[in-house]
Amino acid sequence: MRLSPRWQFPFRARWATLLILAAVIGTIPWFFPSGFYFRVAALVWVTALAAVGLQVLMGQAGQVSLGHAGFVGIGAYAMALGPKYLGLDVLLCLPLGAIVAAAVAFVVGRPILRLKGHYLAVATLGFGMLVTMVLVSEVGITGGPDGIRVPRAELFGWRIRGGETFYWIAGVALLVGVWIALNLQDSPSGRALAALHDSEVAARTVGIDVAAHKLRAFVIAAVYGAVAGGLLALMNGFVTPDAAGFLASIEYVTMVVIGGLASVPGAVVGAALLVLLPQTLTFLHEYEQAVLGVLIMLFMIFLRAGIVPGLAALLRRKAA
Amino acid sequence: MGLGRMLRRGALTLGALAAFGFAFSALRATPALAQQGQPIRIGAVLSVTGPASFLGDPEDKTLRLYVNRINQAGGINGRPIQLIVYDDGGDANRARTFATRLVEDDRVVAMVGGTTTGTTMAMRPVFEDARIPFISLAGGIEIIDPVSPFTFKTPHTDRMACEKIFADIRARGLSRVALISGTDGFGQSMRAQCQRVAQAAGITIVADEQYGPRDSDMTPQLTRIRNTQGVEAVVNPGFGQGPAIVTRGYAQLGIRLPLYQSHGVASAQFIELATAAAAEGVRLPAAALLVAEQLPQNDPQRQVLIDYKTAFEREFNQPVSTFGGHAYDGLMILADAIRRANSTDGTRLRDAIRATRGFVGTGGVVNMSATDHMGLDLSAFRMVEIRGGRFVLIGN
Amino acid sequence: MNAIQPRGEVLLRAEGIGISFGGLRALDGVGFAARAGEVLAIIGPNGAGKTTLFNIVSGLYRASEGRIALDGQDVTEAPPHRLAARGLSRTFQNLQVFFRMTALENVMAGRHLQERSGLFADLFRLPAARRANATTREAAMALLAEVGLADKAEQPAGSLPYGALKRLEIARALATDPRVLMLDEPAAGCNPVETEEIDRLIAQVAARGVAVVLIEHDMKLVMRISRHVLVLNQGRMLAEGTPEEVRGNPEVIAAYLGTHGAKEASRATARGAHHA
Amino acid sequence: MLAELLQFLVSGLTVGAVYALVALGFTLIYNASDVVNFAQGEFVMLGGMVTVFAVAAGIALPLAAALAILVAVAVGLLLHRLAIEPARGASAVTLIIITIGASIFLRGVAQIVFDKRFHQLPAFSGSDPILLAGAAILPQSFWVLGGALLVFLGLFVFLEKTLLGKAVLATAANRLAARLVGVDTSFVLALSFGLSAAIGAFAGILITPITLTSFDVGTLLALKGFAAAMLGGMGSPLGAVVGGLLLGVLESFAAGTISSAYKDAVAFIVILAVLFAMPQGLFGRRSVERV
Repeated sequence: MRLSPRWQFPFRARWATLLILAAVIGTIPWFFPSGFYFRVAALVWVTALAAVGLQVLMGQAGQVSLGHAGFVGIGAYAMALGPKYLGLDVLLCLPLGAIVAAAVAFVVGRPILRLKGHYLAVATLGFGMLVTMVLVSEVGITGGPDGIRVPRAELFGWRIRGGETFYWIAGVALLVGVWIALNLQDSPSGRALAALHDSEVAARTVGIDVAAHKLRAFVIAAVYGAVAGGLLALMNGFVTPDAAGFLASIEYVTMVVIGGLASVPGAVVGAALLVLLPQTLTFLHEYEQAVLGVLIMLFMIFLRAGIVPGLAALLRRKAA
Repeated sequence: MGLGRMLRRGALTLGALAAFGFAFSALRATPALAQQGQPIRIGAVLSVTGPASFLGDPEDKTLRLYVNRINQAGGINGRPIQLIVYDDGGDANRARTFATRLVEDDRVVAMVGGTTTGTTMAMRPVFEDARIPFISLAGGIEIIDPVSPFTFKTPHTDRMACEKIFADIRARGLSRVALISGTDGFGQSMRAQCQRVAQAAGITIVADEQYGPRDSDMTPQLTRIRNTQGVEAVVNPGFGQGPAIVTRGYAQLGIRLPLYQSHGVASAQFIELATAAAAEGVRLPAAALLVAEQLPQNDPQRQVLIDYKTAFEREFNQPVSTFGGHAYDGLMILADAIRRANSTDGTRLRDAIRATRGFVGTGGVVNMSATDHMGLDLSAFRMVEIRGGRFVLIGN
Repeated sequence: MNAIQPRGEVLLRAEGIGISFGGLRALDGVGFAARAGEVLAIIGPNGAGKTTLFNIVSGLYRASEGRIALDGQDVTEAPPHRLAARGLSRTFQNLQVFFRMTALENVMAGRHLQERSGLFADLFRLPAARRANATTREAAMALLAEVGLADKAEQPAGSLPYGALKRLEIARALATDPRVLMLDEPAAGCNPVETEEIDRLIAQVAARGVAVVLIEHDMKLVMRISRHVLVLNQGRMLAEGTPEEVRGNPEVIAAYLGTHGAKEASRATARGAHHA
Repeated sequence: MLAELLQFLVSGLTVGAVYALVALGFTLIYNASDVVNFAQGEFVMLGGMVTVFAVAAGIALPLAAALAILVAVAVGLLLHRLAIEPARGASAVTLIIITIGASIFLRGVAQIVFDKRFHQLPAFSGSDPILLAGAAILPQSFWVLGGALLVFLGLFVFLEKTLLGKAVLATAANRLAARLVGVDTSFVLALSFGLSAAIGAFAGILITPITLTSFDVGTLLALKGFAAAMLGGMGSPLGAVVGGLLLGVLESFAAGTISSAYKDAVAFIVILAVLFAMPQGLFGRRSVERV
């Protein structure tokens, strides 16, 4: 197996990334011809937030998850169920969903993370399916496959609605999420994750509690997923079990890998690509799926390490 | 750690995000034109692919076919229709995005679509906020009950299907029913409605089994039902290939109790998939489309149904389903309303749709009002039985 | 080596270690004691069980018999990261470098136990995390300098030559501030100049009071720096003693000559003799 | 009671045989390349759909089936040649995403070339159930079970008794070593793609008379086959077979005795329990970490 070097973020490059991301979030609305673009862009930021969480788990800690959408679903349904059954304010349910997801990840992660590679993949897949199954089958509580309404949020009497508002909320959330993921990458905990990613044996012999650190990464990823799911639910005013489904999980994995497993901004680029492609390919009508499949294959064949590290390598070669 | 390296990294990230920006500008491809005699833009978000493609595909085909026909006949009030169809793949989140696109970017005057109850409910707030009429093609009763000002639907509700089936079971002097439902939206929604109306209809539900929409064998569930004491009839809420496999399994196990399917299988294709032998004697409530030729000559729906059926089958060389019929009804109700309102203003169009009276569609005769955004009653449902590989209308 | 030099306290003691793999007796009744400030060499032909012994002592495998004490406390069941926290560190025969990281980051990862910043501080880049980064970087640079890799600090580990990786692993092991350092063939595949450097490095570390346990095939190196030698053959202890005692042991010579290690052994003995 | 259990067992074994065949396809490709081929389910789809359309075009069933297998093999080989081979040397996860892309692509093409409707095939030898100790069994179930058995035996003979098969096994055991002793590992990989496609298509043909088919049947089968392969132990052909059958039987018994809504959950919980006890699956190679 060929190893790609870890995408490092020394101090200045880290801030450069954040600055560029902030600049993009801050300026592209000037070019939006209609409110729809706010919606799509907000969707990109929210999806990217979930993908960044998965990057922490898969890219930094090297642990596969085919059940990431399960946590997105937990976060999303918290927004619907909290107000309905606990009478909570919907905004309060955003942190609540994150806490529930973290707790679930903590409990589930302990046994699951003892597995490795494909076995871990199938275990996380099973977890995701369990979440979906509960959401689908408990019709009386969750509304079943047809989904459930999420109340609109109010902040000091101001109703949070409209594509533009959510664009800014999602954009800021993503910025904070990327900032945290970059912080982690360049920190003692992040180095421990990178270490166990490369060699668990060596990591253990330098004193890294591998099981505990994997669990931390799993919980962090779950919180990212749940917050993204909560925002998504708030944006849509509605949730269905699709949000937690297997296909959604596969999509998150594809985003992270296509953008570049080793790179935090890669997850953002991957998410942008997979959210925007279906929107740009609509003119192809029935050929859309086939073209999407071909594009995914081409990206992976020509930029094996992912878009961001792959282009970085190309630039480096040009420069040299 | 040189400055050069940092700049390279920066340039790279910038490049990636610029590509992202380009993708955005590519979205602007649809120009917003506003000229004399301009086309009337009608949107549709359908589940053409994905788990509900069984419903979405004929809806898509029907809309395209009839928009062409209307345009060839000179359009509505001299203006052609421009149909914009997006495929949500059955995903509510994607449907919501496309709905926003129709409203904000394509500036449609109305929407006919929403294949499943889930996608419909996810899209409804978009059209309500924009005050644009939205005619859904999904069955769930919550779409129109309670009524939202701009949301309509053409299919019968699943509650009506349950009531129709239960009435037929009672008419046979039976009352103890086993449910076997798909875990898809259609199956779960109808299962819940059946449970809700059972008591009022004098029905006791004694078994409640489920199967995944993609499952390939339902004999374990059916074995369980067979072994449940006192079951007198079996009802199968579901759509797609699931009910066909249930019907086959039913025959395989030699269960002799009456089997009821739902309106979710109302297509000749169901008989083909379930095989005529296994489907013999199966009853289901369905729109009259399935038995068009058997309707009496004086039935108001007869001509409409035969015309639609002939047109669809000639064009696509596959049997009609009532789902395509829902799309036909939605499009025609809308066209009629635009004609009457002579306007594409959302509120006036909504009022015109609400004023629909005596519209003869494939689903029945539609009489809308401010409190009824569907306009169908139980008489629009016909009870049919499969005999000798054909749907046969049985006396109501 | 001065025979009358007072001996250091026993830091690591293994007694009666035994393990089987699928019916094959890989180790049987093996024991040793590593003392502060001394180098203990474990030698033996290929397949003698040296690396297995290392894996058991460092907690990667669980022995079926025997006891291990670190600093007088029983650690037989302790997992590797606990052992590391108690001051035991090791390197690997087949490199276990963190290949995706730079050389510097490899050593920084080795400072894990010395870093005092919580997950929360790490996520939000609180002052504690920033301080930890700075001190770790400083300490890691010093260690890289010590093994002669300061100029390679920013290079990805994957691009370093074999000899450099060997030294990088030693630097990483040292980063944990070990009291017992276990080196599995540190000089394998290294050229004479590099071997010399490693030789010097080991002596330096031992001089600080660290107990060094060494598996090595290079007899010249073994004879030169070890205070005590343990010879394993087919999972059993064949001989034990000072380098001189072991070298003269006829059983050892027979074992070496009689097995795959024959060539190496004769070469080593010849070289050793020449050196002495 | 006995009749009931027998009914569940046969139902489970029939479905399980298909999972086993899909899992076997996974195993072959995995052994040759470490790639989990998520397009494996699409081979099953191709087998069923091509046969259906060929039969509808008036071709006799055996010929149509042969044609379907040929088409699937061609697609499998093309997939290897055009998508896997150009990315040789890329990491396993990159290759897996390529197969996910391939699966989306194949489904997208299938819905254009064929259509989006469900299709059926007549059962090979009638659909009158055979009564066995009170259980009603479809004759097609015997076709599926017999066909699966045939594949397992054929594969066993191929792997154990032929030189080519031994090359495949050698590649699975140690790719580098196999290359050193002169095995053309790239050819072995192409072979395993072709063989997997053939097995998948064969499964698709056998099962279509029972389960029906459509352009998107592959996704769920791939998922179940993957779970079955993991349960049995990735890389072990015997494990794939046992894992598949076990998964099918588990689902069937769970649906018949515990809860039909949560039957997949029950199956997954059992898989998880097995993996916690045996992290390499039932027949996976138990490796001691070598350091």
